[in-house]
Amino acid sequence: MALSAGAAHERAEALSRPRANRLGLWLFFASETFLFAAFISARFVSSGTYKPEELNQPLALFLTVVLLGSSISAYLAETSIAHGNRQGLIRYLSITILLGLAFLVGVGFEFKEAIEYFPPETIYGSNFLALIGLHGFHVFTGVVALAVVLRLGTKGHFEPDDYWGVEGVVKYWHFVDLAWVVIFPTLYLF
Amino acid sequence: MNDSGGYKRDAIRVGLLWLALVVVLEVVWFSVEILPRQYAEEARIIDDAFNLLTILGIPVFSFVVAMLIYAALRFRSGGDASQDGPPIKTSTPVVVTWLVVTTALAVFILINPGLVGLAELRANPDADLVIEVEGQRWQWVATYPNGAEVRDELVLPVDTRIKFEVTSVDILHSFWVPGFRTKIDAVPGLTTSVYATPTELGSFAEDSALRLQCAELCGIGHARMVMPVRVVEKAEFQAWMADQLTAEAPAAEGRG
Amino acid sequence: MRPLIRAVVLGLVGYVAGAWLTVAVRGGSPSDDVAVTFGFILGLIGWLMGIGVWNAWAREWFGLPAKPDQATGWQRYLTFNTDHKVIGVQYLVTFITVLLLGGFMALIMRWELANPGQDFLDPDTYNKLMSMHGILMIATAVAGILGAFGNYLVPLMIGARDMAFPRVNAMSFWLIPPVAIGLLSAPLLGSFDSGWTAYPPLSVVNEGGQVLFILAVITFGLSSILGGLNIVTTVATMRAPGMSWGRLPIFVWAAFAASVLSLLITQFFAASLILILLDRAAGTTFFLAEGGGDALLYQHLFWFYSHPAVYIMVLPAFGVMLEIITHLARKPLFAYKVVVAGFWGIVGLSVAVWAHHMFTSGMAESLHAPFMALTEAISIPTGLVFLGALGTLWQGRLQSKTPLWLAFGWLFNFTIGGITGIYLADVATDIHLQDTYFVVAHFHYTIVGGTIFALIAGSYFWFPKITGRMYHERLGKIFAVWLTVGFNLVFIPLFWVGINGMNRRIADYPEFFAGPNAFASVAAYILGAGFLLYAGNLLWSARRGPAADPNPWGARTLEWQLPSPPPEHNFPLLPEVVGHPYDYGIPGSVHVAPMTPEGGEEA
Amino acid sequence: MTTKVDVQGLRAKSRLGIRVAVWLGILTVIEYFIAVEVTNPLVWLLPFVAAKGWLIMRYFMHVDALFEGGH
Repeated sequence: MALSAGAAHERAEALSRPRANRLGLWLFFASETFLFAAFISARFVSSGTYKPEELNQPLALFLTVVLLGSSISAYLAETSIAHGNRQGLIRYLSITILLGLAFLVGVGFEFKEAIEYFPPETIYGSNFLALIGLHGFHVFTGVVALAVVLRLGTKGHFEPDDYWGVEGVVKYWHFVDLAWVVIFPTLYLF
Repeated sequence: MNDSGGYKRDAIRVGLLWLALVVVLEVVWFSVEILPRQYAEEARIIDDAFNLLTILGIPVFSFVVAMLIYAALRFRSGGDASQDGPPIKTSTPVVVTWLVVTTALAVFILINPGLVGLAELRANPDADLVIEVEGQRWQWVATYPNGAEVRDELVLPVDTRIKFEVTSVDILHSFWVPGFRTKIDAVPGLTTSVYATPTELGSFAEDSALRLQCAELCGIGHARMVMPVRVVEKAEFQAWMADQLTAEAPAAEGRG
Repeated sequence: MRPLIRAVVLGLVGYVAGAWLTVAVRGGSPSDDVAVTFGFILGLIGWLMGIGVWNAWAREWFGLPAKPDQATGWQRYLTFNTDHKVIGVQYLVTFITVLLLGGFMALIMRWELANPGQDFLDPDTYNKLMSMHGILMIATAVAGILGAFGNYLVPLMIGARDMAFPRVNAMSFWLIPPVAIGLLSAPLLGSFDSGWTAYPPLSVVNEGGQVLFILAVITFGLSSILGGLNIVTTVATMRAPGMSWGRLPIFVWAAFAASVLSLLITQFFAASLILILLDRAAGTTFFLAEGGGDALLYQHLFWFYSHPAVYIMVLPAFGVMLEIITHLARKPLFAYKVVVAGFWGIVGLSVAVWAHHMFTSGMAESLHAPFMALTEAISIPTGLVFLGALGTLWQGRLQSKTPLWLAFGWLFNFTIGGITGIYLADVATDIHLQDTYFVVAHFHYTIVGGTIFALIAGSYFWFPKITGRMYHERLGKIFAVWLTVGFNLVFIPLFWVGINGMNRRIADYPEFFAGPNAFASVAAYILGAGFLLYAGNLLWSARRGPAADPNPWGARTLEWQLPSPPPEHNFPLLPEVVGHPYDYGIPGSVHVAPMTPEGGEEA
Repeated sequence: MTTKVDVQGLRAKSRLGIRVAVWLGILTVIEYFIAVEVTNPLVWLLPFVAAKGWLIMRYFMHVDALFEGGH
């Protein structure tokens, strides 16, 4: 080993940095999965596969499509900056944020409706509202993070070989979508 | 001391130490009475399990203690920190033996007292007497088959298989009579059950193990959420139960 | 000092703003559950931003350059410092303080329990004090070793310059003071009296201090998750060249395994407490029978975290103790790979044993036998740890030092803790023993006798590395004996009272139990007094002790090859690992290639 | 400041992403109709959840990059 401290360490760290970032983020997702798992299992433990008649399944399908659409635009944003297309990054991030907001508005509407049909004083209502709320909170934080990254992007941050900020936030957004993939049938289809 | 002769000598000595400890502790265990008096058939099942686990636990405990005593006395280095011990990295026979013994022990206790005890406790779902017990902050209310509601003393007939149907009106409580060794939580919205077959006469006044004690933290009155228990002859019990009904009637009117 | 003052001010401003806004929007009182919740959340954000998250981190989110804190000397410890060694010391000092505080509460409880009848604590105050003692000690056991030694040692032992995410690391420490403030200020809102387990419905209907408990513990969980995430990533990606998985020091394995567990399951504790918070503040009915809720649901969610949490506490303790035993017995760690397999066996089984806490809860009887079997099975991997410890001591050249004396005490205690655990895994005996002092004695043997002993032993063993000075050996040994004997004198009688019918969490008990309780109380005061010796020795030695050799134990692992205390960024040169860390007695074996700067040119 | 845009790579990757999204949409619609038509759909829905989850993790979240070094 004839490398001096600074050089060798920095080289080693530069190599391991993206790996560390990715692993750290995935571990965070693993942890979050357990949080969702706790809420989802609470729903099945308390209510079995009970499904009330009043569920607004078409609205939920619409929300699913909106979130799915936002996932593809998030994907396109990341792909754009990876290939050097800043305009694409900005355009698709903006679309993602708009779709995210649309989803939140839809969830807000659903929340208002749900409180009437299955109020929190019933066990199904408790589970339904808590799970929707938990997921909605994640969507909200995702929108905030996307907005931060969008602003940085418009100010000229991120390059094709250095866009961890975009990658991280977009992964988080996909994770929120992934959570919905499970929550959608858990709440609306069973 | 590094040669195999030293190894064998150490092994024999620690083995003898172990044996001595086991003998002493088992003798002590069999000669002292640690468990409270048994007032019910269920207590016998649970105490048998307790005894068996202790009898098996003593050799395990003694092995660790023998190793520690021996190591402290025998392997202490007089030399400085640069003097190393023999480089024994592992030993397959030792590891395998250890695994086999610990697994065998785990399987053994799972079967007996584990599953055997469980089967004995659940052997008989029938009961000669059903008493409903309701926990509330901070007292117990027992309802007897004749409708008598009792709060000040739980009177039970001897040699009768009794089923307690337990519930709670507010928060969690737990039904526990140490002399019977039986315990079940009182859960709001749920009726849980537990059986006891009293085998000996006695009362709280004589032995504090005969008390219905709340065992689940329930706030200010938790420690004193106690109902005295009295085990009486069957005939006496019938008379007492009938008395409760007549005693209660005027009191209920007065309250209403 | 300035960042700390800023943090306190912003924290208070955040709290008041949150509570006030809530009242402005929905009415109600500023001390009701909803207002306290939003106050706490904004206060927490204010605190974090004030202490340094804004300067060192959040500025980057807005395209501004970060301004990390430049404090040096002792003031580093009061700032958002990202050096893992600083964070390790912050954790160590914080949690030893919390340990002493929790211990002091235990002494007050033992005073009340010395005689039957009510002496000076009314039952309500007693329950609240007991709950506070419980949660403070649980926090110490969960985060003490992992926070202090996990942070301090893991990067050193694997040859890294810092943790993978230094700022996340600093944040996971600075989440701890709000936890302590939240818990200790709960008495302002009536405190919490439902134990550290916070079983509903009691925890839904009791006083408002319970909300602070919930928020503080969720914050603590966040800290644990971030800490665990950091350790896992660091070990996975930042090992020095040659530091293969098969050459990891055993403490690194232990911290890694515990961190994986903590990272995943802590969310269940957070979830169960969030549901209680919703029941209290949002009118849901998860645990209230009136709306169809189920109190047992909480117990399932809670124990799914809280039983494995025991292993989050004790796995790092295994690591600390095996390090100490191996270095001070001067022999290779016996059956290293088997011990590591034991760790993972524990991790795997630990998530499948939770319902043994619920044999008397009224849950479905069909669950009893499987959970009994799985719980008893976990004794097998745990036994492998004992195999490693005893096998290493066997024929060693034991260096008679304080940490090793404590290791002996630890092995003794943990054996008792383990064997008495079997009685609680067995359904028949557990029906009688559940919720009695037998349980209290058992878990003190595992958590104090297991984890806290390791925290204390580790604080002696790595004391020369952390401070550069040596503690007083004879006083250390006196304390080791004092602690071990005192501890056993307190808790052995409690097994007896538990078996004979004294239930736990009570301020008063039948006359029958007076003798052993008086004995335990006197012993508790003797034990408590011993900690003066401990604190005195370490505090005095940290300032006035003789300068320590960089490697006073002649140990082989990486941290001992550096000066004491290690310089910033730890390694002047990238270390190269060429052999196993524990090959004592093997001629010519080396763990790390010599780290001399010969030939090391500035590139 | 401006870097060269890799138009071809971008187009190929974008097309892949859109194809995946279309598949996700199709799966969602089928899933929905099964749920509406079948009385106890639990078992039927699980494969859809798994398939959608896998598509998102594989193509959107690049889970395999976790096991490679570098970018």
